[in-house]
Amino acid sequence: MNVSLLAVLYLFIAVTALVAVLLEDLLSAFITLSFTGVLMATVFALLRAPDVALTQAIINSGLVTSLLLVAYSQTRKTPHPPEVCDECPSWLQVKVPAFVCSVLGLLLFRGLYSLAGERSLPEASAHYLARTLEETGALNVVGALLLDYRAFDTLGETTVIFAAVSGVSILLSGGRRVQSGHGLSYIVKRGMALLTPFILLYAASILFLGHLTPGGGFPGGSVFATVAILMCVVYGTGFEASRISSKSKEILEAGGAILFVLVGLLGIAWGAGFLSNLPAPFSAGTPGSLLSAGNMPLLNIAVGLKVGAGLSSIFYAMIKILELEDD
Amino acid sequence: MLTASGGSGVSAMWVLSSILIPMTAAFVLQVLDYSAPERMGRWIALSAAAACAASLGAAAVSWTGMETLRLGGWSPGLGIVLAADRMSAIFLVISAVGGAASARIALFPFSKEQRRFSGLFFILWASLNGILTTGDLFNLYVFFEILAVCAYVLAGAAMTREALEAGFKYLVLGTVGALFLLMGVGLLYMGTGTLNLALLSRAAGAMAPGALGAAAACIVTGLGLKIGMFPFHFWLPDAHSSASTGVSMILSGVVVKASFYALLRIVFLLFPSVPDRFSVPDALLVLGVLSLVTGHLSALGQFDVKRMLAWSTVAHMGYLLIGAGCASPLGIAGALLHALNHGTGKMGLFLGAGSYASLAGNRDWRTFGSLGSRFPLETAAYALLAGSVAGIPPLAGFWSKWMIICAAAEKGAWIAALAAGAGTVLSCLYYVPFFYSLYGHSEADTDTSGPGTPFPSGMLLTVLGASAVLFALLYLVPGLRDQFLSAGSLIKDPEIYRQSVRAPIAP
Amino acid sequence: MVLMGFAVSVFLFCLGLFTVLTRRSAFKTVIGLMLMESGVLLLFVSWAYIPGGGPPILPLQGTGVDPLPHALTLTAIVIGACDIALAFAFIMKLERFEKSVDVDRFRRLRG
Amino acid sequence: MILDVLRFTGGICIAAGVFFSFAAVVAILRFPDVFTRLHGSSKALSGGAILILLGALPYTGTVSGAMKLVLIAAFFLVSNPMASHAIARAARKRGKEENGQ
Repeated sequence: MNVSLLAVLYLFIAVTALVAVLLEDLLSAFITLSFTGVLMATVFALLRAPDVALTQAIINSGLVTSLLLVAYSQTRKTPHPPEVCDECPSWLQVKVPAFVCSVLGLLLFRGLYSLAGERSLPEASAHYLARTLEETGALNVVGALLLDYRAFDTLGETTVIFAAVSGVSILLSGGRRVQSGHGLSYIVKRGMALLTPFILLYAASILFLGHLTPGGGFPGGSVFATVAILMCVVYGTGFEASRISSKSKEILEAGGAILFVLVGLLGIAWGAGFLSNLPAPFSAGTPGSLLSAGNMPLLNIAVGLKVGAGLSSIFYAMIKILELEDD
Repeated sequence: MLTASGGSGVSAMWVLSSILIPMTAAFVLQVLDYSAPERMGRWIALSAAAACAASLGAAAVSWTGMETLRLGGWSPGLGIVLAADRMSAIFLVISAVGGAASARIALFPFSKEQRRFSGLFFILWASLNGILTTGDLFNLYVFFEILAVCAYVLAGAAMTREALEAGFKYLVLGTVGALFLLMGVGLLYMGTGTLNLALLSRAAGAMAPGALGAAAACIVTGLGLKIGMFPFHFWLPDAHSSASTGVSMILSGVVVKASFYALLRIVFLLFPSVPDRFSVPDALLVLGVLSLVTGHLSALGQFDVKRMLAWSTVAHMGYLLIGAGCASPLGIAGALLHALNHGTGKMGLFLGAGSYASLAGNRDWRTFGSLGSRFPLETAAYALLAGSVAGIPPLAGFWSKWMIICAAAEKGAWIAALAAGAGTVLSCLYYVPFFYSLYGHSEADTDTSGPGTPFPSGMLLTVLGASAVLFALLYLVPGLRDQFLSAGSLIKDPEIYRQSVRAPIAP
Repeated sequence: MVLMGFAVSVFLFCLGLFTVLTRRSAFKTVIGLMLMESGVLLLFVSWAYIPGGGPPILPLQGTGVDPLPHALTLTAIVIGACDIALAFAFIMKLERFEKSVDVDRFRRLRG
Repeated sequence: MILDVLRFTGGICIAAGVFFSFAAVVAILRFPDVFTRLHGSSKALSGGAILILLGALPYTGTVSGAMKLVLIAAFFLVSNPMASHAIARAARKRGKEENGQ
């Protein structure tokens, strides 16, 4: 582990974050922020967290940035306000918040400082590392944690996505989609056609091999959503929507969630408890093969369906032109 | 061998089903909407009934004793455990009653636009039950996020400018709160190496004091933002008053109570009061007094009836915090009982406020004139509810308030006891003019409804009004009061909860 | 080195909070939320690192890093993305009403 | 022996790649308008990135690792010109619109 490299990356993270806050121009701030996201993904990879690095790179610096840009371009006609309030006294606007934040920072750092020291694995984590293969049949410990040991959290997480998709489409209902049939130029379209199969293959590989290698339902599904967004950018807004309608996206999304619950209920049906994996007779399979680790591939598919359909629905709901009745 | 022991019995399945039934209902309704749109109303009614039954069932099984369920069969140190005891049962009752009552108002009569709305409502309900029954700190954070996402949207879904503004404020502050909570969860995990609440409770004492203090500050800030505690209260009146009636009912009646449950549970498991030192419950006591005073004083000047009620919710969260801050079985039992009384009472008040507002055509109570004499029965029920929430002696709310005041006096916190007593006077100062104008002494009469219009949801309001009288029995019947006191002492000294986890990692 | 990670994550968290408290543009508020989230994520992952540990993929050579914070971080990333998408939806809808993304103008509700 | 030579060559490739990337940064900072900046950045960046990837080849140690690097390089070759092309067209379109007003 290269400590000096890590130090440089940390420094850059702090600097880019500060710049993103201080920049007046919002567009530049967004780009700087997505750079912070990429740097963080690099740091995660260096800190031996490949799953987190993958998800951070795809979701936080990819998808969230594209949503940022959509929201910005939808509202760019309105003048953006000055950075801070002019009329208000500066002590209220800057000094008091700055004081509160520094006190909080000191308090937090003092607490963290007392925890830093000789670091050893907690008992439970040592158990996960030692016995994941035996207890779940998976090779990716983080995947096993997400889909077996703590699968209930993942059910909750998919529910958050479900709620967010419903929420965005409730809030942005009444908009209308502008059909632009043109998209970008021929070169880009051809290039995209060349690349799409590979991107889809990549998405499928991190989705289906989530129990063996870093990845799984969340990053895999997000790459599928990214393909939908790219299609929309390159071929025009009507292209992807004409192939997979928003209705079928909704059904796919709800279907993913229902599949997750059904797999969980199968465990009860076998008398082994909700979301049980190997105790309910799901086969552990040969370690390292595609169909191993019991119900984890199924759950990965369920999560992938949900995340892919959900995040692309959010994107498509946001690119609609909003209109008020009284406009 | 595997560390799986399977589900522990049928009774624990009730606890799981209280989460799963509403959650699955939301997913299935989305699909059903395409296959059988004309029957949606019936399906929603069926799901609401099932969810209510499951919540009540979970409350019934966890009232008698501690129910734990190992999800996926993993032992508590490894996986997630659901754990519900008597305190969960009390709040599960609030969730069942509140969920059913506000589903009745928010989802019916069913129209096409409401299909996503109904999905969010059921997810909200599922997450409430999840918060009340989970035994895992990170799982609690996940359920809080589900709850929050649904609540932001439901608060903003009225789609008026005010509702959107309130929703956005709620979202920003709620997310900040959630991140503080996550920070606190992280600190606790770092200090102890576990996320299970019972195991954390055993190990937290050995944490470095600086880290434990930072974690306590983060968690109290995060949950304080969610319940509208004093310095973080300003989003609450906006969000609770701009939403539609049914949503206001569940937000004010149940959602803040569930957050309060989490605060109570975490504080007494992890940061118990230390004699002769300023500890977390003492901080809650101080903040509770401040919330109470702020809430009541701000409610005084309000002419928008829903806003007045929302400010009163801030004040009543103050009562709950004072009860918890006393850190005695009596105080906690008072807080539990008051949560129940205020939950049903405030739901009835919001329901009636919505009905009056729809009859009068606006929400300014000065224009409600003559509605009181037109609907004597409903207004009488409304008066009972207001009296109960304000704390007028023979009604339910008075007794729970009395317990809190007694606990504060017992602890020697005279200022808190005095403030709680003065709260009743202050409440009367805003409820009395309200009823005065309701009985036809208003400045302007703008009754826009025709003479034959019935009172919207009058039946439900009457039932809730009756509960304001009946719940007084919970205090007056000694057997029932002792049950609440025992729940209080279970929370104060959570030895049973701690012992619920016997085998942390090994089978 | 773990202290370095702590320092940066606390810095990000507090900078984000400062941004939420002071900036007027609603987009800057969202940037603040994203920074706060990044701070917490970095805290979890930098805590999970153990010198000499390999990534938590079996079979391990030697010891591995703590996998549990990684799983928690993944969950937090996805939840954070949902919150932020919802924030954008609110901003876009409010902008139609208010013709502004100035949070100072989203303060009509008072008292 | 052969590996040492290869590694040495790889080192030179990486150094050249770093130089190209540095040149791209200078180009973005110093050049006056969108098109010249784009020219500088896209040319130098695809060159720089591919050189670095090729230079890393001898250090991977496994065939599958090397294959991945080659694939990434191929990806760069397809996607980078495509992106630059799209940016240039968008910039030209925006410029036309502004002139037309």
